[in-house]
Amino acid sequence: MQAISSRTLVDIAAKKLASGEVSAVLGWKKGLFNYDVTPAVFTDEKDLAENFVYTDFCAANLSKYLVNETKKPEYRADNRKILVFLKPCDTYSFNQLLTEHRIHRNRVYVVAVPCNGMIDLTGAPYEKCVNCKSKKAVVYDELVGENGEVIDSNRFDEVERIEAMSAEERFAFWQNELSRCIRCNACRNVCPACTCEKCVFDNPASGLENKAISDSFEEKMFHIIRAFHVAGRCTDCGECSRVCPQHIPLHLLNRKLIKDMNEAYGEYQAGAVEGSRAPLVNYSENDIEPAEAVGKGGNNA
Amino acid sequence: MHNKDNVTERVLRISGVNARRCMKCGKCSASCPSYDEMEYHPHQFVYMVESGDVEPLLNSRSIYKCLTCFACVDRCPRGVEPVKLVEAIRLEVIREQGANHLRADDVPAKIDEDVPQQLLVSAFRKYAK
Amino acid sequence: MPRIGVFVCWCGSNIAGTVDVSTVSEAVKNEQGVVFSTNYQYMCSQSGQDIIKNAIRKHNLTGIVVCSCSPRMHEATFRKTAAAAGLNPYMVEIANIREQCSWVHKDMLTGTQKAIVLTKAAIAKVNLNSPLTPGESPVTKRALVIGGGIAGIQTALDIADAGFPVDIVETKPTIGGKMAQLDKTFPTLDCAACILTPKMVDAAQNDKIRIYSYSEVEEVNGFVGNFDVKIRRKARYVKEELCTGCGLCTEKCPQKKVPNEFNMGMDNRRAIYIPFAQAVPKVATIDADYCTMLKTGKCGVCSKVCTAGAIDYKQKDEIITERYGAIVAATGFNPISMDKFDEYAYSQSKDVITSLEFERLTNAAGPTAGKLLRPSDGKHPHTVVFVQCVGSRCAAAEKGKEYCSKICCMYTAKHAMLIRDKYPDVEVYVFYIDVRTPGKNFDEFYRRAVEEYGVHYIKGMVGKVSPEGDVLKVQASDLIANKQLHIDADLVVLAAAIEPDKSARSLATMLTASMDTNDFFTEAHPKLRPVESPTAGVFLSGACQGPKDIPETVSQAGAAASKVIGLLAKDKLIGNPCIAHSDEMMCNGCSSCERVCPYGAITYVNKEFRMPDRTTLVRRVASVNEAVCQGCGACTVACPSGAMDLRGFTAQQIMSEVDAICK
Amino acid sequence: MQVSEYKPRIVAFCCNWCSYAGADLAGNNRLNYPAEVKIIRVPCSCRVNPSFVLRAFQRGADGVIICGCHPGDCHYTSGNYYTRRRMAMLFSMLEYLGIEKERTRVEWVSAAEGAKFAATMNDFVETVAALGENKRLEDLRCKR
Repeated sequence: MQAISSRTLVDIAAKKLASGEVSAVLGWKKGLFNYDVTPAVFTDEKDLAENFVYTDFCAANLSKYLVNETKKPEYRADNRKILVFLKPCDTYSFNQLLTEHRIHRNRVYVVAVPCNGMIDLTGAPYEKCVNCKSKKAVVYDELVGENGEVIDSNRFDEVERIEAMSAEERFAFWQNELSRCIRCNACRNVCPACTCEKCVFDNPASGLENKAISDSFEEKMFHIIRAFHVAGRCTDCGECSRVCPQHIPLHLLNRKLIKDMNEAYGEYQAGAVEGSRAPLVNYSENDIEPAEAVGKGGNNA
Repeated sequence: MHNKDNVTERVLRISGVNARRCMKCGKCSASCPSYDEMEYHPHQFVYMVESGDVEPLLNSRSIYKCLTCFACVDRCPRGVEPVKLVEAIRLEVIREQGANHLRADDVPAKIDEDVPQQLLVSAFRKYAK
Repeated sequence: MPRIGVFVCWCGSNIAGTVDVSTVSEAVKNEQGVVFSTNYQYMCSQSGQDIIKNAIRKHNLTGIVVCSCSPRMHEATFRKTAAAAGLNPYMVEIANIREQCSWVHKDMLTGTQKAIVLTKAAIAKVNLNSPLTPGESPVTKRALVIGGGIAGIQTALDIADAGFPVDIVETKPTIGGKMAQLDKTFPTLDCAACILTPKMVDAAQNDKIRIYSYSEVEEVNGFVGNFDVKIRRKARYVKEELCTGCGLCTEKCPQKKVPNEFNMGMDNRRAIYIPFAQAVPKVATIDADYCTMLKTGKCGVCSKVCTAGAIDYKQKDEIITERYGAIVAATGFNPISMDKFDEYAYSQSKDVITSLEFERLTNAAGPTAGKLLRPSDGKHPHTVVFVQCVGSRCAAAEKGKEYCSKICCMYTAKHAMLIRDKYPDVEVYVFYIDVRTPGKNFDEFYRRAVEEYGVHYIKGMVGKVSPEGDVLKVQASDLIANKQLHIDADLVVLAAAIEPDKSARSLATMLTASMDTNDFFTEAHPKLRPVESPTAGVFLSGACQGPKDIPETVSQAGAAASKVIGLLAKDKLIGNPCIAHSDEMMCNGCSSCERVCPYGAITYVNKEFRMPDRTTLVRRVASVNEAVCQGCGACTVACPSGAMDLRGFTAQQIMSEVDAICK
Repeated sequence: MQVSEYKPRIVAFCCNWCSYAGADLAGNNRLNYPAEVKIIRVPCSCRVNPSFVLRAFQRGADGVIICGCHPGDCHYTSGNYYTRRRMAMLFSMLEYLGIEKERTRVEWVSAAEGAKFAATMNDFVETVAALGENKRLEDLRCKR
């Protein structure tokens, strides 16, 4: 159960809408059943009162939607704002997008909402909530309730377990997982780090695009390249795994990179500080050599 | 007898010395405290091993005059480590098949009351083939 | 449609010996885009180039592949050939089938197969090449010379002589460098000061030359033709424009116990000092580390005696910024520290000295007024031992230097000769490993030391020097006599290896110029471009590039100057067109590229885009400064969207090469 | 059936200033290394996108090696520092996926190190040849 009720949030948003301070509200909208909650933009108070919800099914990270929402003419024309509700982990994504200049900060009114963890339709908590990394909202204009703390989570345990496997076991593990991929692109489409104007996988000029042949480069390398593209930018929000229809633990790829970067180049949490410099666009003169970095964790050390 | 080529190769292998690094400056011999005791001097060890002329060294008392003080190693500007060649040649002599450096008959004359029994045993193990 | 010509070079038998060239030219005939393919003995020859030009014209070629030696060798040649035939020079690709094929593989079949693959990769790439036009940038017609030794002075004089303004930045209070400290110069034995000081005066009086003495380069930005340099003019607490150099202050200063670095610390100077009589500029400088006034606020003697009112205890470091078209590094050398050579007892006895100390000892302006006296007791020495190669040719990096310091053989012969000339009673021994005296009149000079002056040259090294009483026991080997020698010496002179000045490394970083492992500046080409750094617009003069004597230094200084003049004579520079380019439509404006760019070539602009709904969207996008970008490509990988690409090495081009190789 | 001697396919990315020149020097000195090594010239090792490495593997390469100037000696000052981080992360990721880590390598070869270039290539080809064909990356998305 969430500590904050839908009502509380509706009241906040409605007031802002009524005063004209914001022209729209980005939130969660209820569906036919209690579990099919979808992200939605509300522009009138009635719609907001009737359809806005904040329940245990509001796992969706709304920060990415701001990239396109704030580009819309109504926000461009004058300095009108959109109000967005962000859970603590979502604020990291928002901050990262600010770092990358993807959102105009002055067009957004951020309301940070505490979160007690979200569940899927079977009632099971999402992995990203089980291994929640932070209850602390890192950026907001308004905070509902009390701000929490960064959590000393066990999110790297599973990565360590895989690292400890033999190469054969690791390969078998990933082959089993990745062979289920149907290339639906859900992971990419939901990822708040994947906001490129044009994705390399959709761009014939990139040399990576190749849709027709299933045995193509893109197919095999998609997840590796994607993990690499978001390396240092991924806040570990866990949306990729949450939306994967094939239940592939995609977060384990991103987390491996986060873990490696933390170990090799010092702790870095993308999105924790706006404007911070990610490890892969930085260097130190005495970094470890690639050969030393490989297989540092696990039984190959 | 020693096979001429093999012995050079073995000396180089045992010592781990690359004699070709020597630039013949003579600083090893200049540093050697046993120089005047030696028939062949440190720089000659390096030169002779490099040119495969190890035989005279094997038969020279010079190898026992070296104090293994490592002055040559310390001073050599090229990192040649001449003393390791001296030591390798000593080992080569010790390991020589069929060469008895210590015969039972010789022992009584050499015995000193203070010499421990164990030393004699190990001397036989080492020097008698 | 691309129309590609392939030209396979035999390079005589260099390529044809291991690669069946006709098989190669035949095998690629049906590759995509190829309309012409041939082979010839020497493609780089005039007739070879004619074949290329004719084929370009006859077959309307849009791109060519030359299968030849390394592109580092002849890419420029073939680009010019293409341009002469009206083809954009960047439509040329080289398949390196010599250095990376015929020369490293022995077997004909292997070599031929690999050559075919390399050619196919080049064809695949050239299919995707697009014509490139280099950008232009202006040239600031002023040069900067860093270092005011003989190298820097000569370079500056030659540049100024051609009519271009030039600034010298020297970290010491005077120009002159090491040469000013020397006594006589080999092989002619003319006095160093007599030939150097006129040049110093020339530099000071030349209206094209500005001397920033007691100054250091703080920061370098920009690129060839337009370097913005920050120079720190260190506070000397003396107003340069007022000081007449009368030297009264340097006589009256009560702080007398300052080691005199000009005399290698063998005597003392005052806290306010002029390094030597012929210093340029002849201006006093206060040594802040020793000045009582600056340390405690009590003294002020120099200020009181200065009739010109030049003393200014409140002077502060001043930073000036200047723009230069070219920069010459002339930072020179220093003898290495003798700390690691305990066997020579340098730190135990004052009578074990380095050769540079010996120079001061024999110099009429030195601490002993030119008399050869032992530093310890001022007595006349009877036996002097010179030790060569102290730290030179030394494989142990923590002790010495692996290279030959080059100048020691000659100056030691000079020292030995000078002693024997003035003091025939002194026995002089020189212990050497090899005597290396190539150079005009050099070997004759060394032979004179032996034959006319009776210097004892002994092939062998000194192993140990032990001070005992007032003698130095020298234990050495004589390799030719096969003897160990024991000499009682009064003075031992060590020919210390030389190393680049410590400031060179940080300067190289500022200039983005490369260095070798010994911290000598690297040449753009060791033989063909010996006075240029690989970094455009940076030139090398003197011992900062490698050990060298005065004649060599002066020649190199002149050569560097002529390269600078060649650059400054240009009004515009033609850039490298193989640089980064951002596709605005795809750019996210995320700043990743900006963060990795080593040159600060990327900025962001707000760009208006027409949207499908006819509204205008302003988006932040990257923009590459074409004059600043050097084309490394770091940004292309940092860019998540693939908006940033590198002309001449596009992602598609490289991938096409990968594909061709892996096929 | 007689199996012919297996020859691995090796793609070597060499930076123009150091390693490509080092490879040229190996040629000048006639230092042999296997013909399986094919060099692609890039201005700087930092031009090598991880996707190029993956592309090579996908197109059938058995090993990919990236050579650049020694850290600190980059012609562009800092390019190879980025290479070092990027490739460290990429290689670690590939190893995590169960791809043999010996198939990837970064080596710093200066323009003066022709001998090192040849020795590196000899060693790398031998290492990759011992691993055999690169099957795993090929099979990563296929069901067993």
